[in-house]
Amino acid sequence: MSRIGVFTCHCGENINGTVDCGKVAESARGVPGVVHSVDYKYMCSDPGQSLIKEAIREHRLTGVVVAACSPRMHEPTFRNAVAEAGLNPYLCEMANLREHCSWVHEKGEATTAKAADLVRVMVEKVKHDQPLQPIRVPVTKRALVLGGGIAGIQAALDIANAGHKVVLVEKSPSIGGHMSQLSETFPTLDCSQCILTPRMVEAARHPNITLYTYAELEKLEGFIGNFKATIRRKARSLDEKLCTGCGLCTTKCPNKKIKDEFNEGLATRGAIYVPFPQAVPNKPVIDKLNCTYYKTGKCKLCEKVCPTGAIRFDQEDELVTLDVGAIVLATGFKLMKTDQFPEYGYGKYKDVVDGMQFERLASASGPTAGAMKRPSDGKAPETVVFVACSGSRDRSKGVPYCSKVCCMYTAKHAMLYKHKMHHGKAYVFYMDIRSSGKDYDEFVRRAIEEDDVSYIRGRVSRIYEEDGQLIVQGADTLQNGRPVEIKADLVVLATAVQAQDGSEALAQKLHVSYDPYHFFAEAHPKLKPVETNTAGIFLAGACQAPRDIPETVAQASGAAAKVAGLFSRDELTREPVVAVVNRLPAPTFSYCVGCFLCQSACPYQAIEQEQIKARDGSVIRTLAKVNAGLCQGCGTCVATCRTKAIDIQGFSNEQIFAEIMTL
Amino acid sequence: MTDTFEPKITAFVCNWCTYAGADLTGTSRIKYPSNVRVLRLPCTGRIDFMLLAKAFARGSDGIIISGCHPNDCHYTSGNYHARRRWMVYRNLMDFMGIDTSRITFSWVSAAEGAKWAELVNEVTEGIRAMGPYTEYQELAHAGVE
Amino acid sequence: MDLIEKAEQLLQSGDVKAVLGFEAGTGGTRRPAFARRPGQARRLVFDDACVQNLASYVTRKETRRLGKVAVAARPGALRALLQLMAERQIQEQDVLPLAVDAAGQVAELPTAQAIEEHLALEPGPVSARDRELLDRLGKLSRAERWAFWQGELGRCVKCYACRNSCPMCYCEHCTMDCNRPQWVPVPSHALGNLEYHMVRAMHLAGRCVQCGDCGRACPVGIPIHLLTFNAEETVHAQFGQRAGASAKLDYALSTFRPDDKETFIR
Amino acid sequence: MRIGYYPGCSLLGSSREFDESTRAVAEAIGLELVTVPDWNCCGASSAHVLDHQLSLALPARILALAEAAGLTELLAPCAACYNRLCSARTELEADPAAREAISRIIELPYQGRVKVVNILEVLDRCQDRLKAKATAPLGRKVACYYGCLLVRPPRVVAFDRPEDPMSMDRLMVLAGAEPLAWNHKTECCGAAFSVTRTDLVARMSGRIVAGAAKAGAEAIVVACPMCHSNLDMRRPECNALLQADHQLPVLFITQALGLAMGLDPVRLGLQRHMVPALLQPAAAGAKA
Repeated sequence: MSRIGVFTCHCGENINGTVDCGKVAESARGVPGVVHSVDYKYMCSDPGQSLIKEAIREHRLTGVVVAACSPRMHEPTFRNAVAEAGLNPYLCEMANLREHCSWVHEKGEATTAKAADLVRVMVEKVKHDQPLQPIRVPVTKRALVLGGGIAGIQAALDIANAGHKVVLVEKSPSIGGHMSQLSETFPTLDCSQCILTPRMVEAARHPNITLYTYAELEKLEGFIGNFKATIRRKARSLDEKLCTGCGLCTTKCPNKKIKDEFNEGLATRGAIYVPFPQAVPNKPVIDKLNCTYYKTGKCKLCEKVCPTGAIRFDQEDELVTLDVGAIVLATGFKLMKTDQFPEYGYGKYKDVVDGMQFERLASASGPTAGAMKRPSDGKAPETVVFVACSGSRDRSKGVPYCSKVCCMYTAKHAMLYKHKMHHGKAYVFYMDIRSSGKDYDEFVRRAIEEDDVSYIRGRVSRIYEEDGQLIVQGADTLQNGRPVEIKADLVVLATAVQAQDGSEALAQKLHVSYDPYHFFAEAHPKLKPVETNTAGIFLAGACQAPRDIPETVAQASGAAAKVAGLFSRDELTREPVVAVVNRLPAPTFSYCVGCFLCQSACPYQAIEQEQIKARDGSVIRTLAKVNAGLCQGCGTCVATCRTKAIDIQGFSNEQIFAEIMTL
Repeated sequence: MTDTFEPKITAFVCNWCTYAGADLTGTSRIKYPSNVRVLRLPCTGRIDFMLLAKAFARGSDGIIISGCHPNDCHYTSGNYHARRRWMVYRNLMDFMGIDTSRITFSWVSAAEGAKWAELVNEVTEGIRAMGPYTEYQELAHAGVE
Repeated sequence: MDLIEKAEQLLQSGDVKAVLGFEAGTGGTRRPAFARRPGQARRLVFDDACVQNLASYVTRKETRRLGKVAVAARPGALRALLQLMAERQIQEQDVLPLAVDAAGQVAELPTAQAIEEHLALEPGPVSARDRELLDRLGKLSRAERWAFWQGELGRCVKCYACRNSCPMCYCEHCTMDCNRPQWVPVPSHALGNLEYHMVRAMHLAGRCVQCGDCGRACPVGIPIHLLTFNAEETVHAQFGQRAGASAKLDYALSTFRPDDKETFIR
Repeated sequence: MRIGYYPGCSLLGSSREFDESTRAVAEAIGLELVTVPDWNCCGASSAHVLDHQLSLALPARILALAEAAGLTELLAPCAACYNRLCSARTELEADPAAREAISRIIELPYQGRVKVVNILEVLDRCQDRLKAKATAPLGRKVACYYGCLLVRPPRVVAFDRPEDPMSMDRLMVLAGAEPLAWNHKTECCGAAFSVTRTDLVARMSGRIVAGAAKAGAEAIVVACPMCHSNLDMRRPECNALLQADHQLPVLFITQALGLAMGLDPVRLGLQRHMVPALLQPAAAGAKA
C-alpha cells in the first residue's frame, strides 16, 4: 500500500496568486494513497526541502509529489532532497502548477480545480513509480578533436595538459585553419602567425596528442564515454617517415598553375605542395586531381628528385578505428564567396575581393609579401572601399544573422591599408558598428579618428567596372540617404561567415542537431553553450556560430574543461530513463517475440539481440535487448512493440495509463 | 447549452519541445483556457495510439498531440516515426467512424510559447463548438457498470 | 506432378517431415491436414474450396517441432510466409512452399526469391469485392461509418477467431492478454470490442498480407478484414510498400522518410 | 496562341509606337491579342502613394474583367502597368479578406485566376517563331536596358535575375543584334520625375545613355514607356548636362524585333521617336 506525500508550493504569489494552494493541498488529502499533504510558501527553499525530508521519515512515505513549478526547472532539486531523506529519487514526481496552470490561467475555481487535477494525476503516476538505479558506464579517457584550427588546437592542448590522450583530426594537409591565413589580428594588431605557429608546434610535439592531418571522420558509433570513431587518413602519396620536408619536390613539380587555397586563389601552387611555409606537419601532399601522373600516368618528376625516395604513388587511404570517450567539434566556418553578389558583379571583377583574400594581400607571407597590390594588375590601390555586412543581415539575398567578426576585421583591414598607404583613401560602408568587446570600440575609433578611415552608414547598391576602376554606388543614410558614388581601385566585401561545407552531413553522422544555416546547435543557448544535445560531444569555435579568436579560444577551453571533467571519473552515471525488454522465468523468458521490428525504430541502434540458450547450448529464443548505454530513452520502441514487451523506465505503460485513467 | 459546455482536452506532448514550449507560455504569462491537461512523455515517438483511445474512453472531448518540428527531435527521429504512425492511425480511425477532427496534431518547439497558447485556444474553441464527444462516451459507459 | 505425387515424393525422400495441405471436411468444406507419412498424402486435396491461409499453422509450436514442412500455399499464404521471414519468425529452410497451378501441377518454391518471383505473377491482393466494399464505406459520411461499424462490432463476441486465424498474429503474448495495465477491457461490450479491433488493425498496419482470413473466420460475419485492409492500403498509398512483398521488407511503421508527406499536422 | 492584352494609357499616348510595334510583332508571329474590355487606369505611379485601397482596386478591376472575359493570362507591355498589376495580384493572393473587400468595391468577382506577364516573358516563349521570322538580322551592338519595374521587387514580379536580367539580351541575339555587357541594365532612369524634376532625370538618364555609348552600343533597347521617354524625349537635357551629343536611338524591344522580321518601320512607329531611330537593318547600310 503506497504512502504518498503531497507538497504544494505557493512559489510566493506565483502560484498562490491564481491557485488556492490551501484547497489543492486539502483536496490531495482526499486522494487514496495520500497520507500527508501540506502547502508551503517556497518548497525549493531549504526549509521547504527539509519539510519534505522530515515528512518522508515521519510518515514513512513511499512516494512524493511536489506540486510546484515545471519539472524541467526543479525536478533534480527535489529528487536530490528525496534521496537525502533515504527515498529513491525516482519515487518523486512534480506537478507543474506554475508554468502550466497559475501563470497561464485567470484566478478562479477552474484554475484551482485544474491544479488539483494535476496533483491527482501525478499521485497516480507516483503510485506506479519504480525505484530506479542510475546507469553506470565506463569512460574511455581519450578525446577526439575534429578540426585543427585555433579552436581544435586550443581544445586539444588543454585536454592534453589535463593529462588525457587526444587525437586531433584535421581534414587539410596542415593544422592552423583560418587563423594561419590572417595577417594581423584585432584589437592588438599582433601578427597572427607569430602567436599561432608556436601553438601548432606545441600541439604536434605534445606527448598526449596524436595528430592526424589530411584525415576525416568516416563513421561514429557508440555513446558518451564509449564512442568508436573511424578516421579516414587520406593518402598523401608520401611516406611521412622518410620525408624530411626539404621541399625539393614542390619546387620541381612541372604543374604550377593550380589555385593556391591558402592564398585564397590569389597565388598558385604545384600539384605536390606544402600549404604554407609554417605548415605542421611540414610534409608535402600530392593533389591527385591536379597531378599529371595521376591524370596521365606519366611524370613522376617528384619521385625522381626526392632524395629520400619518400614519394608513394600507390599509397591508399587508411582507415583507423579509435575508442574515444568524448568528442570536441571544432570544424570552423567558411566565408561566402564574392560570386554570390550579382549587384557586385557576380565575382567577375578581379579587384572585388572578400575579407580573407584581403588578409592574404595584407599578409607578409602573402602573394604580395604584404605590399598593397590589387589582384587585377598589381597596381597599388589609391582608393579602397570596404563593404561590411556583405550577405550578412540580409534576409532577401544573404543570411539573416550577423557574422559578428566583420565590423572588427573591416576596421582592421582599413587600418592595415592606411598603415601601408598613408596617402590612400579608405571608405567603409556599414549598417551599424558592432564592436562590443574588450578594447574593440577603441580600436574602431582609432581607425576612424587616427587613421582617418571614412565611415559611411549605408548599403552599397551596386559596383561596376569602368576605365579600370570600380564604381561603387551607395547611399549615406546619415545624410537622408544621399547617393554616394566612389571610384575605387579595390573593393573588399566583408562577406558572411557560413557553416563549413558538409556540416549537415557531419551533424547527422554524430547525431548532433544544427540550425537552419547548418551551424551546430548547443544543448542550451545560455546554460549549455559548449555541449550538444548528444552527451559526450562538445562544441568549440565558429562551427557553432560566427566567433572571433578570443571567443573561440575561450569556448575551446570551456569544451576542454567539460571533457576533462568527464574524464575525471572512471565511470559515469546516467539517468535511468531507458527502455527495457522484459524478462520472465522459463519457458516464457519474455513477452518479446523477436520480430525486431523495434530495431529500426531506435534512433541510437540501442536494440541488440540476445540468444536464450538451453543447457546444451542450443538457441531456444532470440530476444530483443536494450543497450542501456546507447538508449537515450525516447520510447519510440515502446510504442511500436505489439506485445508490450518493451517498456521505458520513468514513463512506463503503467504510469502513463494510470495518469490517463485519473483524467 | 454549448456555451456553458466546458470541453475536457487531453494533450500528449514531448518533454523537449512542446512541454518546454508550454513552460515558455507560462514564463511569458500568455493566457489560455484551463480545459487542457498536459501529459508529459519523453518524445512523440513514445505516444502509443492506445493512449488516445484511453483518453477518449475517459471522457476527453478533444486531444492534442504535439512534439518537436521535423528535424528538431531531441532524439533525432522520434517525431518522424510518430508522424508515420499518425498518418496511418488517422485514416484508420476515420474509416472506423471515429471523429478525427477531435484530434489535433501539431509541432510546437521550445521557443513557440505563443503558438502553444494559440493552439490550446483554437482547439478549446473548436471542441466547445463541436460539443461533447457523446457518441464515444456513451459507448464507454455502455456495459461498464 | 500433382500435389499428391509431390507430397509422396517429398515425404519418401525425407526432404520434409510433413506436408501441410487440405483434406475434405464435412459438407464439401476443406480443412487443414498434415500428411506425415507417404501413405497419408492421398488424403490431400487442392481446389477452390481450399481458402484458409495455412501459413498461420507454420509458426505454431506443434508444427515447428515436426521440422521442415512443405505447405500447399495460395498467394495469401505465400505473402504471409515472406512477411514471417521479414519478421524473423521463420527462415527459408524451415518451409517448402508448394504452388499449385490451375491444372493442379505443383511447383516448389524453395527460396524467398522464388516466392517473390512467383508472387510477382499473381494479381494484387485485394479482391474486386473487397475493393468495392472499401470504396462504398469510404464514400459514407463519418457518422454513417460510425453507425455501420457500431452495428457490425455490436455483434462481436470477442472469440478471437480473427486473431487465431491470422498468420501475422503469432505473438504468444497479445496486448489483449496484457493486464498490467489492462489496456483493453476483457468483456465484449461496445468499448471492449471497438478497442480490440482498433488494436488489431493498428498492429497489422504495414504487416497485413490481406489474405482476408480474419473476415472469413468471423463466426458472426463481421467484415473485419476491411479494417486491416484499410490500414494496409494507407501504408501502400503513403509509403509505397505492401506487407508480404519481400522477405527483406522494412516495417513501414518503424522506418521513415524525412519527407513523408502529411497534411494534418499544424 | 491567344493572350489577354492590357495596353494602358502610355501605349495610347506618349508611347503609341510601343502599342503599334507590339501588335505588329504579335500579328507576325501569330499571337492573338485580346484587349480587356472596358479597361481602366492601373494606378501607375500615383495611386499607391495616395490611397492603398485604390492602388488595389484599380488593377483588381482590370484583372477581374480579364477573368470575366475568360482570359488566363494578361500581357501588360507597359512596365509600370505590369508592376502594378503584379503587386496588386500578389497582395490580394495573400489576403482573402482584402480580396472580398475589393470585389465589393469594384462590383466584380475577383478570384485572382489571371496571370500577369510582361512583353519579354511572352516573346521569350515565342523564341522559335521569332527565330523563323527574323530574316533581317540587325547586326548592331545594342545595350539592353531593363529599368527597375520589370524585374523588381523579385518576390512580386518573380521574373528573370533582378540584379542582372538576361531575357532581353537573349531576344536581341535572336534578332541578329549583339547585346553588350554593360553596367546600367537596371539603373533608375528617373521615371516619373520626368516632368517635375527634369534636372534629376537628365542626370540619371544621362548616365545610362553615356554608359551605353561608352560600351559601344549603337542603340538602346527598352521595354518600358517611362524609360523610353526619359532616354529619348529627355535626350536634349541629358546631352546638355553631359556636354555631349549622344545620338544613339532608343528602340522598344518590339520595334527592334519588328525590324529584324523585316516589318515596315512605319508600322513599328519608328518615325515617332525624338532621337531618330535607325529605320532599316544594318544590312541596308543606313544609320541614324
